[in-house]
Amino acid sequence: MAASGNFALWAWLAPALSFVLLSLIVPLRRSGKAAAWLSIVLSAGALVAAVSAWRASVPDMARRMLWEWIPVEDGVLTSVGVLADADSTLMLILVALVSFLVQVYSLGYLADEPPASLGRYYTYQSLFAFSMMGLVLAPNFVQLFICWELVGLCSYLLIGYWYARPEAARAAVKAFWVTKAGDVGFLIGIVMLWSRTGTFDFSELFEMAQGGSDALTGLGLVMFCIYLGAAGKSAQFPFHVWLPDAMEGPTPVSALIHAATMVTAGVYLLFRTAFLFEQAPEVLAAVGWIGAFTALFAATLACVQRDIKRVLAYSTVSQLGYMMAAIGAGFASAGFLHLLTHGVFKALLFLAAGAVIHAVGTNDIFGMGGLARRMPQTFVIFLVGTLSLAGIPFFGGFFSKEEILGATWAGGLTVPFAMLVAAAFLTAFYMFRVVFVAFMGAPAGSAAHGSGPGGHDAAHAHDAPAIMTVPLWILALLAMVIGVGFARSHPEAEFVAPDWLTSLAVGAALGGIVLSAVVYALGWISPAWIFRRLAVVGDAAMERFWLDDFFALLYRRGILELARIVGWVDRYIVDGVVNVLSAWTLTLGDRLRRIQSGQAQDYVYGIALGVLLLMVWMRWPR
Amino acid sequence: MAPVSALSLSSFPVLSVITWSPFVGALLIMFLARRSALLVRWLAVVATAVPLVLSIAIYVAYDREAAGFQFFEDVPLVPALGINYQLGVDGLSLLMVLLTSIIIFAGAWASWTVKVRSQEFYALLLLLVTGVYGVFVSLDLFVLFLFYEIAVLPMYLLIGIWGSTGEVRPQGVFGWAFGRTGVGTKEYAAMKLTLYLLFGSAFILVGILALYVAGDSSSFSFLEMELTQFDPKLQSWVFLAFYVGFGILAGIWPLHTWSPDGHASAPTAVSMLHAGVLMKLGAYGVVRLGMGLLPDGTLQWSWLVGTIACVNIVYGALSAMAQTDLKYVIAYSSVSHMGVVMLGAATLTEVGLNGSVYQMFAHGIMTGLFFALVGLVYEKAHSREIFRMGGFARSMPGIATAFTIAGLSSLGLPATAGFVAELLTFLGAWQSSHAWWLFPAVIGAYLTAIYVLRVTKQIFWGPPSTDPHFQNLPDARGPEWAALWILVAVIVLFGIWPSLALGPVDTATMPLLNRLWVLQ
Amino acid sequence: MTLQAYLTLAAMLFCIGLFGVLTRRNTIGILLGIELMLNAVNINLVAFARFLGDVSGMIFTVFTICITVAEVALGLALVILIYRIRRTAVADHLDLLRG
Amino acid sequence: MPEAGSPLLLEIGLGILMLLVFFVGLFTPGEDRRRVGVLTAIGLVILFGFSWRAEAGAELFHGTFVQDELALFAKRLFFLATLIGVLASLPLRAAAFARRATEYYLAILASLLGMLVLSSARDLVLLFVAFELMSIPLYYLAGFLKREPEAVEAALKFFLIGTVSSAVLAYGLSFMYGIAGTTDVRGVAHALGAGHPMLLLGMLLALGGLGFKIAAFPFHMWVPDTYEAASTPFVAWLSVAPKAAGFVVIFRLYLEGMGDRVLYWVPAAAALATVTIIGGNLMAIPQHNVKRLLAYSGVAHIGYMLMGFAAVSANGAAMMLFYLVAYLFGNMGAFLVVEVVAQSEGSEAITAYRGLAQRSPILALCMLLFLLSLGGIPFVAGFWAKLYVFWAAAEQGLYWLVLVGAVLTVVALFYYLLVAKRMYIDAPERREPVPVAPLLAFCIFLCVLGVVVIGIYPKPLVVAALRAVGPLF
Amino acid sequence: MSLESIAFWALAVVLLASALAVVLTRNLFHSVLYLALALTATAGVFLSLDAEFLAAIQLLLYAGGVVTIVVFAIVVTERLVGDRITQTSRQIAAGLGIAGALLVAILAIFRRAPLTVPRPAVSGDLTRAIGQSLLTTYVLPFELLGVLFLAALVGALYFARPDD
Repeated sequence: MAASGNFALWAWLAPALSFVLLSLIVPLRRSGKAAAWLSIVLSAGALVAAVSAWRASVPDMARRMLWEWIPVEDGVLTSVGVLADADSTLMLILVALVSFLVQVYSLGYLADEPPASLGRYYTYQSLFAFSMMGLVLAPNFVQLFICWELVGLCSYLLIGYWYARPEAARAAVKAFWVTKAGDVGFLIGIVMLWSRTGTFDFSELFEMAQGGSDALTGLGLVMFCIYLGAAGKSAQFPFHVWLPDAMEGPTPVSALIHAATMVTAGVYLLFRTAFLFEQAPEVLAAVGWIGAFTALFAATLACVQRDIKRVLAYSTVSQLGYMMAAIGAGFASAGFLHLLTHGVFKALLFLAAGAVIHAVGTNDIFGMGGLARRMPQTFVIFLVGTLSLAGIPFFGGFFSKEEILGATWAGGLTVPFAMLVAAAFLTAFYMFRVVFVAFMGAPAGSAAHGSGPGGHDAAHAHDAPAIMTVPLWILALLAMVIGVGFARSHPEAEFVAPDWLTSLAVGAALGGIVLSAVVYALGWISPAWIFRRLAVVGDAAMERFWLDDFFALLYRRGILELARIVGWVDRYIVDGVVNVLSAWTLTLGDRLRRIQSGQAQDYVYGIALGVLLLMVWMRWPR
Repeated sequence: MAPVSALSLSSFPVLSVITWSPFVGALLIMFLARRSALLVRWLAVVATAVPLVLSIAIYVAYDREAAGFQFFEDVPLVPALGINYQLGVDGLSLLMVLLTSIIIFAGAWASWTVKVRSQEFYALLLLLVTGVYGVFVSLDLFVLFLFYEIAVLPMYLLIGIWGSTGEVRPQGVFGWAFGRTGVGTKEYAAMKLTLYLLFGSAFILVGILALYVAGDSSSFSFLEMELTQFDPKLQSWVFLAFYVGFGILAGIWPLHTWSPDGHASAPTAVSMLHAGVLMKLGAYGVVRLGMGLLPDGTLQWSWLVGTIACVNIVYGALSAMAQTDLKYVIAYSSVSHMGVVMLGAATLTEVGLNGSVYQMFAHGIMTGLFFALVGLVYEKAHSREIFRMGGFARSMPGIATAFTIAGLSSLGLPATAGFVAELLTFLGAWQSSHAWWLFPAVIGAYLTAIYVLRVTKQIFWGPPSTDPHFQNLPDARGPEWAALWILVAVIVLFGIWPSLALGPVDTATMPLLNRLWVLQ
Repeated sequence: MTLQAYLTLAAMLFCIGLFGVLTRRNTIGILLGIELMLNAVNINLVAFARFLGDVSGMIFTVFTICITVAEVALGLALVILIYRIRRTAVADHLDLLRG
Repeated sequence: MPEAGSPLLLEIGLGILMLLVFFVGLFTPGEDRRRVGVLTAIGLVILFGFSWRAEAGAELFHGTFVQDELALFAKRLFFLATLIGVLASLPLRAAAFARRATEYYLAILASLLGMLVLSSARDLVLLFVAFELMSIPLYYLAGFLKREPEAVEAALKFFLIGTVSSAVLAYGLSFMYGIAGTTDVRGVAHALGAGHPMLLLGMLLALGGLGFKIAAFPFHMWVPDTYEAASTPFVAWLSVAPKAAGFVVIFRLYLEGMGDRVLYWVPAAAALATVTIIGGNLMAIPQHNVKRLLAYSGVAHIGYMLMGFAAVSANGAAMMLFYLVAYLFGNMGAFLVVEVVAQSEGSEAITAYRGLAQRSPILALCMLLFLLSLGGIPFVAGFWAKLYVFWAAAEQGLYWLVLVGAVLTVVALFYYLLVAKRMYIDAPERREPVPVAPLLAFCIFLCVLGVVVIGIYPKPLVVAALRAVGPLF
Repeated sequence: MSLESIAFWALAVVLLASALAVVLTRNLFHSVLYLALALTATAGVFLSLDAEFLAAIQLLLYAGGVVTIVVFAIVVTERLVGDRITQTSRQIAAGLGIAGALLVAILAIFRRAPLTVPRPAVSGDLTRAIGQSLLTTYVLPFELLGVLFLAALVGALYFARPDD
């Protein structure tokens, strides 16, 4: 078990090594391919180390390794290190696995990038892997926050990877600003928590919680601030606006960062610190409600997207809502479970979508069509992902989603439960919408504009090269394995789910599939007709419920305007006063100079007045 | 090895050598290097490298167990008045000396391309540096004041001769006054900066004299004054005098307006040095003289210091956001960050004060890097208009990367020195008796994120500008890299290894705070 | 007569002289005013000396008188010079230097 | 009087020198009598040397003439200033200085004699006579260039104001004599104990009269005009020596032997100092002519010295003396540079200094040093001077005065820096260096030496000043 | 009303009147003559103070010397200018204000501290006493006075000489 920590440490340091090498050895970075392979090899190593760390770990037994980081007079303010236990190592595996596969996949996906920027890409990738693992293994709030910010940075850098494209550059800063806004709350929360408990360390806090220390009573405000951070990262309503835009980054990045790992950091944080949130039930309830709402809300948005990546992005938001809802219901492990499974099949979906885009050269599903025949492998893989996302039995997502539904029901959050069911229905609907539109039916004419690399079109698209398909297959199999595995042996849950739950969940999913089949495959009902029925929601959804516009307004009219005013005040009032004073001094000198009239007798006046005033002045004091 | 090298160092006057070697360099440059520009530069590099090496050496050799002032030197100067040439460093000044040596060493490289009258330029620059070192190491208030004046004056010529005239500002409410004083020109900036700071030094002088007259031991020595208990009323107004006097140099609101104009007009190395080190000199003065000598005064006025610091943070960030001239953005960001420094000091908590000191260091390096980069960009693109430039990351990736790192440090991103400083300051703020200080501080950090990334996106990581004369600009080259990478390395190093600095600093701040806490 | 009376007389004379200095346009006129002021001084001195029964005041007077004469001589020379150069001795006109 | 020989040595020697000058000038054929100047210079050097031999403590004529430390300090200062002034006058161009050298140097020496006696006069009569002897030659030295209307006009103004103020002084002295019942200054000091209003009136009037001589604010108005018009070396001398003499008189009349009655003068002195500092500095700002600028700044400096007077303490007086010396070097040096530039550029406007630093850097550096010294910047004499008077005032508890002084130093630096800007920042119109007459160069060098040496090692001068004011308290 | 008080009043009236005339008449010659009168009256005042010697000096040096020089100067200048010099006044109000204020201030001080010194009897020969102390106590100022005259005369000559 001691090994567990060391393995975890190695896993953590492997990408760090590759990052340092790539960033310091400039020619290596600029060489492109070599850099890529270095990074890939090291992340493979990380994967191995992670797995062995998991195998070495035993439940309910944490292994800590700490190094002093910020000293204070009496001891240590905070330290850095590794906290390896069953959960963190499991998450570690997910991170290592996905990032490894994505790195391999990217080699094919970004084949025709200039070597220098390819090197930049892999440098960022390694940095991300390093920071994400650090986050996962963080033994205390400070390290968690550090890595938290670093993964945010990586997401910023990778979204803006194609910075020459205005949308990409804009999306990058948008992502950073929105998540950072949440982090403001997070930081405040940490500070408050520290000044209450005097520690950042999870274990110590856990012991406090066990011991029922009164330092932890009435944590409501603190925990809510911390939750804000999680909400920002995990794109909870209303912070979700950045995630869809983040799709401007290369698709592998979206798969890794904006589907599988980083966005789930918020969930992971809540899962990690659940013992603290339990001290503040009201906050937990809020988490649950917001999560459920986000799930439903995002699902509706996903139904109207034409961009395949945006569909997936909204579905990610919605799934994150699921996890949050479970945690809010008080059953964090359920959320964590869904986190893992979702990580797998959402990465799968994104990468598959990437393959499609790579082949077709467009993101618009209506610009595709009939790809099933031309890209059979991709079709199968995508289908696997879709089914597990929809929550069909024997597929990855089924069990974890049902767990969540059960958790919310058992947690007594009835309304959120209803929302989640509805969301499940919609999920199945929009995912199969994609399947039917993009893969079935007749190929659309050659796509207008390609936003992905390569300018091919749907007509002669073909499966991606092996370097891209192999990772896809691995993930697909994994999704199946998880599904089947859970079907064979449930890990016993901490709550009793009502027996009608399974049928309800499956029913909702099937309903969604049927409906989308009716609409898009068979064409019995035209989408337009549905829209006319749901005009209000439809238009609003088309406009993303005006949320983005609202934030843009806040930024332009609010912050920038305020800044303009302050700038004006500084320039013309604060500085103006200074200039006025100096100008007055100059003018005063000029005026005073006038008394030097040049006429002798006026000078005599000076003398006489001087004597007179002197006399007057001297008689005053007494 | 520490004690050993401490012995070997204490044998010769290391602090004097650090302080005066730039001065000697200046003399050599003036007299030896008549017309060989290259010789001038190399002399400057050597004259700045010697203090760098030595300051690193004493940094290592400083005995943290013993703490207190070390490498002590004491030569009577005017015994009649109790004026002694008394030098010594504790953890606080140690860090500041290190900062100064790093910045000026980088500055010497960064101003490699100064062509006009480079001889006088480097001579004045080095003279200035001597003054800065002197302030940090001198323990005799009087000598400290002498060095302070030296550190201020050459600025006038440096800006006046080698500065760049920014855009002359349009008419405003006080337009006539702007016309009268010639706002915007480099002469104006130079005069404004110099006079503003000398105005501040007037207050400092009065304060020092007051302490000297009031102190029973007729001596200017800091150590002796530290032992005297001054009358609280005296302390109250003397502290204000110090706060205003040094605070002007530290850019406290609303006495900060010299800094944007000055820093924007100054040549690169001078901006680096001034924003990077001299502003810290102000903060250092407040902490060392104000808090160190006047505990009562500190307790009476910390609320004011902290509140104004909060104003600084938010106000500075917002004004920075409003600027369109790159150098003004950086200058205002300094105003904002100095707010963090003052805030940390005002919290009167261990973490807060450490954070303040750390921020002095972090901001020094970071803003130095910023100004170096702005100088480079200006030299390549001949523009400081943010919204005319764009997409430079393609043509000058190195500069872009360095700028991004500096920006991240300034918005307090972890793994850069800025984060540690801000985290500590925030912790201190919430612990202090005015917990609400935390919120403006954090909000300020967020605003920083907004304007820094906005600028970075616009200039570097964005769509390339269509302006023809921004085509195929060169990246930094040769000596310029030296400046950049030294500073970047320091930022990251101190970002991931804070105890490197916090160890010694803590030995300096704790005694100071203990004296305060006794009174609380 | 009391000392007070003499002093008052002197004071009046002094102020009259001052008035002349302040108001006369012609330089020579100003000189005359100055003469009056110095006379007042002399009266003061003599009166004090007399009432103190002390001789040094008288001697002081001797000196002041002599010095006055010297000053007048120099002053008039200057006036003549001014006339020669500027063709006027009106004090108001002599303001090449000002500010 | 043989027994009186030693204390009067300097005065007698000066008298002899005057006779020599007079006759040599009389019997020098031709139009060029410069040799007289050389003779004067040599004589002054010798006397200066003797002034270091003279020992303090002697009294003559029933104590009306004292040779104490203060007197000696002042006399050395006078000799030094006069020496520099004379040396600097030698290379003067105008024909008058060649042909009328006798008058010129004779007048300077006469005035110097007045100062010497004044510095050790302890009797009202002697004081007044010496005062007049000092002043009268100045009047026509000011108008020495009698062909230039400005010069003559300046002389006339100087003369009129001077006589009026000496009348005021005499009037004041008459009251002092009348109430004290004696012309002995110590008697006056003693009589002040009774605090008779008429005596106070007299002393205030006298202060007014002296205010003219030292050019305190309302009485200063002759200064700029005279400085602008008169020949520069003479102005350099005029700006220092007579003022020093005036301050010595102030010491004698208002501080010596007053005991704690000196406190009575604090409000008056503080008020004078304040208005002088403010007025002088503000009026200097808009000047375009360097000599006028220096004139006004000189007024401001008098204000700073008055701060020392306002401190009415041994320290205050000593620091005032220190300030005088620092001011001597700084101010004379600046004026000499002005002379150099005027000789080459033919202009005394500030604009004539454009790019001086690139034309002849050494000269520019000297000017910069002088200006900084006047501005009170560390490591040149002026800094210590200002600091010490501030310190003395602070001891007296006049913190507000110190603050006013310190803040207005900033204003002063503003206009000094404007000159510096011309020299260092602006581009020169012509490239060739400014020619410097060797004698002027030597004098400037002397001044730089003084400024820098005092700036770096002020201690001996401080000690000397403190010793000089010893007998006063 | 004793004789000497009558004399004093008469002298005072004459003195002040002539002084006013000096500063007020338009004709320069007249004002010079009035000055002569005022000086003579001053000499009278000296007499009334038993200072014969000073009275003599006053008459000789002042009423004689000064007035002569002034008249001479006026003549010269008028020849230079070529016409008569008129003598006007400026800013009379201001001058009156200042001078009056000063007078008021001085007299106020007089009132606050009246001097009631008895007039002692004349002791010995004042003239001799003056002469003696001039050559003993006050010998130094006496010598300086010589130098002063020399200097003043040199200056006067230098200015007055028309050549060069």
